[in-house]
Amino acid sequence: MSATHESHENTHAEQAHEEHHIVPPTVYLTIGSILLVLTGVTVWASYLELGVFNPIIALFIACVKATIVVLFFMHVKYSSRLTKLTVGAGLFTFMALVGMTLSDYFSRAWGRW
Amino acid sequence: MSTIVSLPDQSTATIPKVNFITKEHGILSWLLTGDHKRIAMLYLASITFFFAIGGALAGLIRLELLTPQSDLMATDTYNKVFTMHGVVMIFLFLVPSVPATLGNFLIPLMIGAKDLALPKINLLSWYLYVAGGILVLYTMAAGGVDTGWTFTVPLSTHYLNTNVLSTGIAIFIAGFSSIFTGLNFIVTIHKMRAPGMTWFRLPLFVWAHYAASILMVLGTPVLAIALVLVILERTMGIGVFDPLKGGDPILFQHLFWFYSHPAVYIMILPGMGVISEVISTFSRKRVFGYTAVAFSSVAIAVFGFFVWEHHMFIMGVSTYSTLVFSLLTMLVAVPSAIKIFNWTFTLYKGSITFETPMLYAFGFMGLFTIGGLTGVFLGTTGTDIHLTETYFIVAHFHFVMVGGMLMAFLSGIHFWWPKMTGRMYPEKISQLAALITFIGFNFTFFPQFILGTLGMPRRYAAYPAEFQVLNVFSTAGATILGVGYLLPILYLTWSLKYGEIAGSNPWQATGLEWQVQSPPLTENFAEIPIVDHDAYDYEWLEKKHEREAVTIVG
Amino acid sequence: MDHISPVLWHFLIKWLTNFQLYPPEASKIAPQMDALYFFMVLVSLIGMTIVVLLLTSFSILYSKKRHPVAVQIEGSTMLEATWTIIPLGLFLIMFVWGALIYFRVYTPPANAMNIYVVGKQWMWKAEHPGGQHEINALHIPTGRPVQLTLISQDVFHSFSIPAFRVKREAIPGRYTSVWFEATEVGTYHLFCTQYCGTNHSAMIGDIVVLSPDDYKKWLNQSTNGMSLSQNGERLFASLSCSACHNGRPDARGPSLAGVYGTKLTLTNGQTTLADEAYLREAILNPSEHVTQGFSPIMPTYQGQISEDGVISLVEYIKGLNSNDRIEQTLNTTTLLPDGEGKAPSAVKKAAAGPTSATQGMVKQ
Amino acid sequence: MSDSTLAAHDAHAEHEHPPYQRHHFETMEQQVDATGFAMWLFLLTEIMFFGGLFTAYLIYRNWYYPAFVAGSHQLNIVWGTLNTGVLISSSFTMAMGVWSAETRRKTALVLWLVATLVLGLAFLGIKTIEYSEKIEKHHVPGIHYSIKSFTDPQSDPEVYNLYHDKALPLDMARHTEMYFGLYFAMTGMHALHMIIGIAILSFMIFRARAGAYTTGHVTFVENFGLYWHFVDIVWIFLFPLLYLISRHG
Ligand code: HEA
Ligand code: HEA
Ligand code: HEC
Ligand code: CUA
Ligand SMILES: [Cu+2]
Repeated sequence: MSATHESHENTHAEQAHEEHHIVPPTVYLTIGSILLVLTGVTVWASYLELGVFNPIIALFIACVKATIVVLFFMHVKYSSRLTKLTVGAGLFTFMALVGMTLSDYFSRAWGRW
Repeated sequence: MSTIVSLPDQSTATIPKVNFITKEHGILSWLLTGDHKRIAMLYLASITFFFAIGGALAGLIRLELLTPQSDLMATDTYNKVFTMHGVVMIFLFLVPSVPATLGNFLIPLMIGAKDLALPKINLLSWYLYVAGGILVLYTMAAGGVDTGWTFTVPLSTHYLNTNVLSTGIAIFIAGFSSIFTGLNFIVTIHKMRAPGMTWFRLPLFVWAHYAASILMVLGTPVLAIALVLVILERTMGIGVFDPLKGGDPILFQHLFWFYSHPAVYIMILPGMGVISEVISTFSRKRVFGYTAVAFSSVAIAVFGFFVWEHHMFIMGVSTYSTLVFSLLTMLVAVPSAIKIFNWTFTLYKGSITFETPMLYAFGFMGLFTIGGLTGVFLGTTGTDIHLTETYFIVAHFHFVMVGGMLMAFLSGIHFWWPKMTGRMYPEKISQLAALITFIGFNFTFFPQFILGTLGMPRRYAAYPAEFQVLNVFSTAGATILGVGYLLPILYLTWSLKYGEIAGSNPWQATGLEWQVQSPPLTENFAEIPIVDHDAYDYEWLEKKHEREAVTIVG
Repeated sequence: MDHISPVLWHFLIKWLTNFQLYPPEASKIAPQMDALYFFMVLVSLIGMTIVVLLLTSFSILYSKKRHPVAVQIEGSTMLEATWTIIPLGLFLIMFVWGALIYFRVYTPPANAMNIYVVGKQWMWKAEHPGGQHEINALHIPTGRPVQLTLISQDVFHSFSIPAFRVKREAIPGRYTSVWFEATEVGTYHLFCTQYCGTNHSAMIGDIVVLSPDDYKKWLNQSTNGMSLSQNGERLFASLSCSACHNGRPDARGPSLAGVYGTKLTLTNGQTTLADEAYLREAILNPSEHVTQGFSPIMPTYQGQISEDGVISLVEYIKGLNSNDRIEQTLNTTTLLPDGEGKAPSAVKKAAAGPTSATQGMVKQ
Repeated sequence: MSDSTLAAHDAHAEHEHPPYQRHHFETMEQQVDATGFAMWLFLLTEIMFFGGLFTAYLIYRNWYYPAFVAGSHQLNIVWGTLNTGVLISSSFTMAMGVWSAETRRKTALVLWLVATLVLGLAFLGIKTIEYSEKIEKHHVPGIHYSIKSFTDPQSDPEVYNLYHDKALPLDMARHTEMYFGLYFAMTGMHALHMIIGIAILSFMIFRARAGAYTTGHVTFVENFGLYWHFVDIVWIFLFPLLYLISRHG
């Protein structure tokens, strides 16, 4: 928390634009290509017979894709701690919603085994 | 103490010529304003309007319940009345009450900023609120809706032919108003603090709003999607909540309460912020255990996300997950206890005066404690079986919402009235109003605990005759309570013109907002202050006055 | 105004003389729950008293008149820890105690007699195993655990008996259950406590607790000749369940004799207990849990049997311990004039797979 | 009335403020920070908004797996993959747009934004094709919903020849309506976000041609980029969840 405060005080020092990181197009191009390739991979993987691993792999690839979009296209890699924290908070609450709701559904059958 | 003497006191103070109210004229200058203080005033007027409507509906509820039969109105009508009462009171009154008025007005002032970070979004949020409000009014005019404020599916999706859609859309829109308010607060608190205003120098009011804002931003969208699904279910029949198509109606409960439990903390946290300020100011003492109070707000916000299932204990959810949620409910109750005791000990060795805001704050402490402790009765799985869906719950949430938040709101309104308008409210009559409210409140809602324990179900237009006596008590109390609420509306309006002139700091409070003129300038501070002291630093205030006294004398 | 005088009357005569703070304790669980309740009331009173005492004494001691200059105090970790840990401890006691009661209320003992309750807008229909039907009333004996298996035909309802301290929601599409053992003879309130539409407040009734002897008498008086399982048997034949579930070696479906209460292994490897809820699901959504060794050929009966019909079937299957009678009925198929749903044709249709979309979709 | 002890501090008060700096911010940096942060918070609300849908999806997929598989076979994988490609490319062009704004290349900015717009429209176009297929086949939940493709797969030769699905039992076949309910709710909400995005994008192109974002003040482009990428991320999850449930024969 205090770190955010410091960065705030910095704003009053004359060092604008210093922190603003311009991501070069090559990075975008690489990421874009990786994303396209991963799209292909995930389609391909869905044709394999992998049992329970099918959805796991699909979601894993989706998570990888989402992560690199967030990190590079959305510049989180180069952003302040606060932004990272914000993204984390969002994920956390999202997981709370999904996880705790599912916990009800999964344990409903308990005791009926 | 003596320093106060040399201040421009109330008798000599004048209302500054230039302030945010006189800066511009004409209706448009209000409707298109970006000034957080003006928007706060717009909010204040509109929520008061909806409170009057909600209150009138409450009056109808109580009148109907005077007798066991449903004789004043048809059961249908009764159902619509309590639904509209709940919807209006929660979404159009209590959720925006403290944050959108006092929070809007004060947060920039308290942290030393010229405005909220996003003034246009702030205005947009008011317009969304108004749009939602108009839709609710339309709903009422079009015949109302009788789902209960909880929109239980499949009743709301498949069995009612009342205006579920327009209400759903209204709440969806009002929800976004609340999201934007919360978002604005978070950004402002993070990014707009004056130099030297560190996190742990923030007034607890700001901390409380920060916590509430987190809940608004992360919780409300889930309500939005739940409503969207209800709307889709009604219009298209997509089946997610329809047991006949294999959907699970309990899923709706999960989504709804994922918002609506945090929402109850949206409704109480800002009030707790008010209480911290008021208690500190009128006992002239820093809040006991500042960090504990600050962190307990955040703890309530965080844990508040993990307890929603306690509204569903008997609905056929997994018995095992009820254990987890019940346990977490117990945990979330503790930070509230911490706050209550910390406030109590703020009085210890203070120098206490009993102006109206303080009286309301005392009311809050007593009533919220009762309401909160009865919440624990409901959070305990065993007793919840007996008490749920009875008047015990009705009593519980009116104790926390009306006895808690509404008291806090009134406390805050009186406390900052001089700052907002530049004029004092009349002290004696307002003390009387506070007393009437307290008495009326207990008369109204305490009997409902007994009714609930006896088993009287909520949302009943007609009830077995043996419950009548307590209901008569309750209705009688509501009449007193109504007077208690009518009074402030009257004398505060009166004081706009005839109230004593307040001066910048009538309470000798420490917050930054009190160090500027009342009403403040449009840009709040002529120069952005540098903060070099903690919140509630009365010694700093005293020194400041000494210095000022010197300048004035010399 | 004319309503006010009866109020006064109530007030003077009834209320003041027998003022009640809690409903009668008429079930075994009631005193247990009340014990917890009073414990919590006590803790709350003490907590409240502490808070109020502190508030008033501080207000008096440190009012500005007596104590003109405030002493600034930071806080006190010791004190704060105290008022964190003590309430937490108390709350945890309540949690554990409450959870014990909760599990007791929702875990019926094995020997409980089962009564089915169907809720619908706006009435309660109770169905006793012996075939006695009651609307907005429930007769039960003292001294015997009674399990209610609840379901709703439309929206959420909630079956509440304050005097027993039990309550359970009846939800559409799924059985829920609750149990109690009445201890006091008498008539008690039955409420629907979950808001269910216009006449929610009229969805009330009487719980009549009888002594075991009276209960027997009542049962005999109100029987309509056919018990639930007899009705179930009739349906079982007329819906052609027996075509597949007959215990023959070449039967297409598993034998249902003795299936109730056993653990079944499903094709997806999970095991599940064949309780009432499972039996219901098996009839309405058979392909969701296919028993190991069988293919999902059983047609769904969703939309063809009412909840009462399902209840009869479930009750029948519960009591089924041999396939002899089924085999008999196979030879003399149409036993009774008309069942619910024209069975054989329904089966044929379903097996062929209906081609029109809305067919068989029940839509209220 | 303002306070004398609260000394004036701002050494830069006299600085020329750029015209796009709003009056209540002390510095440009603060303004950029604040608006960017606000955008992120808004995206949080979006996460939670879609969170509700994902929860519903996970539950019902678990309950009615065969129905979901059969339902997903009705989706056209070629269109789906193509659309994913289109959307990812649009994310790329958007990122390039942000870069052009940051490096003050006006023409490039306009071009990249137009490219993004075109790709966005292409996405919606393909979605429209897919939707109309569903409408034709009576796969839109509601009164006209038909389970024929699932109880009698041969009646739907295109899909049947690809996957050779067995007929679903009636009760499971009915649950495909749930699949399509979620399909339309999720992709519909996503498409709605696309439409809003495209509207804003058009406005931005208009302004970009006037040189609005190549003055060094790129906040708006940047924040819009965040939104656009977020919508992309949602699709990145929707695609495998809805299209790729089980494709193997
Ligand atoms: C402002 C709103 C607000 C607040 C703050 C709360 C606070 C709490 N609520 Fe309440 N609640 C509602 C509004 C609120 N509630 C509403 C509107 C409903 C009904 C919705 C509907 O169905 O229509 C509801 C319903 C409700 C239920 C569901 C009942 C049911 O449907 O069966 C439950 C169950 O757990 C519950 C619990 C709690 C708890 C544990 C707290 C806790 O946060 C309280 C914590 C506070 C304290 C514990 C008091 C302070 C403690 C002390 C001073 C310590 C005392 C000392 C000792 C113990 C030694 N509430
Ligand atoms: C902020 C929230 C809030 C507030 C302030 C109130 C305030 C009051 N409420 Fe309400 N109430 C709810 C939220 C609130 N309520 C909710 C959420 C429900 C559940 C709904 C549901 O089940 O779906 C509920 C339900 C509810 C019930 C249960 C209905 C039932 O279950 O059958 C009852 C019954 O007594 C009741 C009574 C009252 C009373 C007497 C007041 C009093 O405090 C009101 C006092 C105020 C006035 C009397 C108005 C003051 C006068 C003026 C402002 C002057 C202007 C007026 C005119 C010109 C007419 N409320
Ligand atoms: C076309 C044949 C067929 C008909 C007709 C049929 N069933 Fe079944 N039933 C099966 C098969 C096969 C199974 C095992 C696979 C499964 O669980 O779906 C089964 C399973 C069950 C089960 C679950 C028991 C277990 O061991 O899994 C119950 C209960 C049941 N059926 C009841 C009925 C009832 C009641 C009817 C009539 C209303 C009926 N069935 C009609 C074929 C049939
Ligand atoms: Cu049934 Cu209320
Ligand atoms: Cu709650």
